[in-house]
Amino acid sequence: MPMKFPSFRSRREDYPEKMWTRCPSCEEQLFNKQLEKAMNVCPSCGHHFRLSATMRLSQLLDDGSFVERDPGLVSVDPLGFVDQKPYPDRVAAAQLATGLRDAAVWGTGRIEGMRIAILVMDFGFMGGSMGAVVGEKVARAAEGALEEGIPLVIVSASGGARMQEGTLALMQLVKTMAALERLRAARVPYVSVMSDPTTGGVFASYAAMGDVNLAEPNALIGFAGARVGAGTIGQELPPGFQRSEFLYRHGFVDRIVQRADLRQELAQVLRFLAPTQPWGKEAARG
Amino acid sequence: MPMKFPSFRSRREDYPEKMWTRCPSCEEQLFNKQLEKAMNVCPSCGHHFRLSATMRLSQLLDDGSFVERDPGLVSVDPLGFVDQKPYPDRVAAAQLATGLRDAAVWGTGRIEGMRIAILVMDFGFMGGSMGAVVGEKVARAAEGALEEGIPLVIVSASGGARMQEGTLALMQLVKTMAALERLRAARVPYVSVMSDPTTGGVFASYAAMGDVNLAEPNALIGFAGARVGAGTIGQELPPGFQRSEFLYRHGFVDRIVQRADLRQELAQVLRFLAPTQPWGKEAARG
Amino acid sequence: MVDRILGRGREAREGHEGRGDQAPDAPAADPKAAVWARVQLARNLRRPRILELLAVIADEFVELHGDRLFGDDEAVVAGFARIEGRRVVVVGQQKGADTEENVRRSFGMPHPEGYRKAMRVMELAERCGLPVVTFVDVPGAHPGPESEERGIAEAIARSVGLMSRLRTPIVTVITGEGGSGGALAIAVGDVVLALENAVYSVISPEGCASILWRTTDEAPTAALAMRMTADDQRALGVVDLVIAEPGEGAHADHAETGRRLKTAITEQLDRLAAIPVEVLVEQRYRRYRSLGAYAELAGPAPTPPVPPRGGLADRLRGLIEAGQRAIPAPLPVGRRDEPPAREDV
Amino acid sequence: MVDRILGRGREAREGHEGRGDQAPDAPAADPKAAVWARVQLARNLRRPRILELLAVIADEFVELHGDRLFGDDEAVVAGFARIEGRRVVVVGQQKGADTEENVRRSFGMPHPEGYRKAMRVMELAERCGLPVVTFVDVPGAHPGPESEERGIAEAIARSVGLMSRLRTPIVTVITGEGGSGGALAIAVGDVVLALENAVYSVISPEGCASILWRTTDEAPTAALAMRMTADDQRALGVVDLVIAEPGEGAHADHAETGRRLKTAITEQLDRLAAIPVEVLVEQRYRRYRSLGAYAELAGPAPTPPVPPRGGLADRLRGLIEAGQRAIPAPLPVGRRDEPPAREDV
Ligand SMILES: [Zn+2]
Ligand SMILES: [Zn+2]
Repeated sequence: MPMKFPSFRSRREDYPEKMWTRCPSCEEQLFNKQLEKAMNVCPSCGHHFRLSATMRLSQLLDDGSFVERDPGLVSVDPLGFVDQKPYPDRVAAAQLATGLRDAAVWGTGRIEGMRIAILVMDFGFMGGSMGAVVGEKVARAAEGALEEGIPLVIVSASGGARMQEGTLALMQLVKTMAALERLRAARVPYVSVMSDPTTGGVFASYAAMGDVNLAEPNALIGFAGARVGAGTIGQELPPGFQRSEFLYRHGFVDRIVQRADLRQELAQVLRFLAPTQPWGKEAARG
Repeated sequence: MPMKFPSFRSRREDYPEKMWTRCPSCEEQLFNKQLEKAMNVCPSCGHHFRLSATMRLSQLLDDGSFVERDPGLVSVDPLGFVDQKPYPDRVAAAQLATGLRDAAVWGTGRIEGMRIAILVMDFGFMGGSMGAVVGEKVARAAEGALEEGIPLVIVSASGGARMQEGTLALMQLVKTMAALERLRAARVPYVSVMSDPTTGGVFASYAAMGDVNLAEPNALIGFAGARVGAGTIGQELPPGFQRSEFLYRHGFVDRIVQRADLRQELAQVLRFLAPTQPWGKEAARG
Repeated sequence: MVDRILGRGREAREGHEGRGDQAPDAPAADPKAAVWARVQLARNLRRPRILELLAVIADEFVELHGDRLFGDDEAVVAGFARIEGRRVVVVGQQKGADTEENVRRSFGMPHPEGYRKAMRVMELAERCGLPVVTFVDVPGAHPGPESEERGIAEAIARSVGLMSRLRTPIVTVITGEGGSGGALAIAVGDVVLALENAVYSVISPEGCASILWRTTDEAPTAALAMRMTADDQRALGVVDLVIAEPGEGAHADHAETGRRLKTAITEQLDRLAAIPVEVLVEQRYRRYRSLGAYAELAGPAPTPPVPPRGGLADRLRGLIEAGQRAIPAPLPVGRRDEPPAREDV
Repeated sequence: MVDRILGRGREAREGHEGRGDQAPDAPAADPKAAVWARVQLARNLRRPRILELLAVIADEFVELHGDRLFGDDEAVVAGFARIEGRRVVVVGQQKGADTEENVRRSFGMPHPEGYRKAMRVMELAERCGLPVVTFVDVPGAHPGPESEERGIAEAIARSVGLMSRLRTPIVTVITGEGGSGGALAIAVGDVVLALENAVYSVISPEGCASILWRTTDEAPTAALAMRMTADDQRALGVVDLVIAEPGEGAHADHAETGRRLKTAITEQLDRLAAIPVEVLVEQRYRRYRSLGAYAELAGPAPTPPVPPRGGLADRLRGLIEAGQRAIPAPLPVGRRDEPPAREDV
């Protein structure tokens, strides 16, 4: 299978640095350095910009604690899928643009000293779509957490299943849920964090099923696309439809957490969830 | 505790025989013999009259198969409860009127040859209210079904918990549910049949929780009294509120079954529920 | 004849009027007034509920929201708390401090989704091995049509069943109004505590009076008859331990009330933590299995013999074979069609 | 480099166009038209669904209703059935025969309560030790706002999770349109059968075309690209066995279609009944664990190093200690705020 993998250059070379970013919510012009210091949250209106996988990991984990696992997983093209360009070209472009091999990164790390398994998604990689690589990484993260007896945290950011892998992408819903069911049966905690957006098949599998579900404010969270929903049914959408606060009101999100508080609150929840008896395949926790 | 128990005379002596009964639904005058032949269902409009415990057992079970268990359980007066008359006097009057010792009868029997544990309630005994005797009988029926490994059937007809026993009546919700949870854990089937009326604490415990829930047509089934509900909240009640068909539409009743079909349909459901492997404490089924 | 529990009932009737004089505005001489004063104290709007009590009791509290099915019912509060270093899951009903909050919290009357949230969080407690502490104060489950539509009875039944078998310790505190099934749904425990002025009943005194006395004016009479005070409930065995309230009552001193509760709760948590979970669950089963008073007579079965089945063919056969079998007349059907006493539970 | 599943994908691409000529109105020479003809067959309104098939297959059928939470969704049919003497639990989507019935059944598009009913009945099957047979034919879960409000995603996720661990055999048949998550929610099985003209896809061809080609006119192109026919799905390993349809297709001969399905289902039931349940559940886990094609490269971690945490203090410390750590710039934030491709799955 011929596929060129990009060299992983510093992304400074790929993107000319802009000094300013316009907030899509309040339209304020924001100095990038300032935005970055504010964890990519608009200091003026609180709009939560999307985060890259590495930014997310750096914001959540103790410095230097992250060890990536299974970095070598890459997508192939089981269907020979071509739309306006071939699927492998889309993957290659996304790799080039993000410096990632696919839309999820998983590994182990520490949060306020607690060892956890963590998987974060990157919307920048083909809309965070879930193909076999994302599904495989979620399953391995769950199996890794089970093996080591440490909690699992997943930060979702995804438009759903990756169409270019057809029903094999759909089957990742089963793969991930089956692994999570084993984690639950072994009483190993799992916390789901939903960021903007968490939709389609990712919401309809692991993202919805945390022991505790956290969400960032105003994130788009839903199953059916608003276009599909409104178009098919011809109904007006309720206000705030498919936003974090809507999901919270309807009972599917435990807490809406500002990004600035996320690390601390996640750690707090994990401290409560940590079983009083050892669990998982080993009780060994470092 | 001084309490007089009635002698159990034939009820023909207590009630002068009437020839006719007026249907409360279609107002037709019905010849009693005709009504009885029709299983106490109005031949003109299908109104299901309430049944005594013995009539219910005779309609459901194979002839001569019923063996009553724990017939000696009788209510006492733990609170010394007196309203317009003392509780023991109310009990004695109900015993006299019905020929029963309390509002439930349980035992073993056969339905189309299958051995089951069965408990039936009698609304004629203080509105079928659940005090310690009814709770104890339900628990013993569940424990008996578990012990012998035979399905449990309960036919409810009750206005709820018996106020005159205070919170001790309320505690029967726990007693009955705890016994049913053990039955479920042992994979012994339980079918709930709701007849008119099944309300209050009986609906909020065992009646709602069958593996399969059957209901007779147009039975009153609900938790809060319509007076309480409407009075407290000041809302208009939806049409058909708290009737079998309402409960069916809202997902709490599997099937609405005409009385004429109940025996056959119950047997059919029980044949499906019978586990493929032996269950309960013994696999012995006669 | 066996009379298993009656002794406790007798005790309730005879022993425990003595504390009535602690209730303000109630001369000890009039037991009806004394009980009614306690009902008023239990319903006092300034009485501390789960959130006010956690503010005193808990070092840390993380509320969890939603039933993962339909909504988040703010009449029920649930979450993680730390009580003197002990991690627990807490559940309780919550009223509002003002009208706006009361509307949001349905005046503290939970809908089915409130109990389903409680169940979800209690199941989480079981998985994590955390004990559960519940704070009970509710006039009753929400009695509106939407509550019925979404299965309030199913939710109560399921929650009671879940708590009866939950494989982790459960400490329940009746802090205010223990109103019937809406209270019981979160009040099944290994140990049931009650604040001194709490009440617990199978139906509201007003509801009881309106059914049995045909007027709500007799609510104090019904309250006395139902023996709904904490002390009476302890005598009946429904409550295990009564915790004295400071001064004029819990409403007047949240801090001291919380401190006393905290001492009692931590004692119970530590006691229960020492019991193996299998033993704990079996003891809990026995606790509820033995509640309720009845007698058991020896002698012949009193239930009238069951007649043959009522199908037309059978019935005809029955008539033909008359004399061979005794066919008692059915009860007159008319009187079985009276409206039921609907307010029960 | 490991390329685990790719072989199946290749097979799908090369081997299985041959049967396209069975589809009427579709010249074998044009694979796009052939696939599109099958999509039309799969959607044929006269195609037999669970109730029509049970009429042929089952000796006995008792429908069960309601999710015990909110309602009874008639877009999902569930109950007990007897198939040549074998007791099973059946679940399937059902459309209506006319407009009135279609409205009642939401045109066969289930709301959350439909899947919650299915879960309840499948858990009952597990308790009774009855195998589960599911009949899948659905354009997709109901996409309306009430469906979202009541948690359609949660219902699908939970049902998929439940089926992945259910301790009883599951035979799934894709009989018509296998539409994405709404199909999958009842389509996780030990063995997945498909009728010859059934289709199975991650998104409707129209939805796929509108996202990737920006026009629904390209739906046939998308249908071909997604390889959604039963044969292609078998080649991918998603479907295990394809069952030939009689004559012009299942819609034209319900009886013969049912007979063929019955033979296939009973064969599978008997095969699965011989497998110990522990082995069965482990094999099911492995089945889904291995679906999906990827490669695994050796070599250094490619993900950019994780910068230190972004809190202000940390950030300042980071700036002060510059040079000691590599702090890559975050991705330009603007492009992360494009609208997502919402119609996925
Ligand atoms: Zn802004
Ligand atoms: Zn009539």
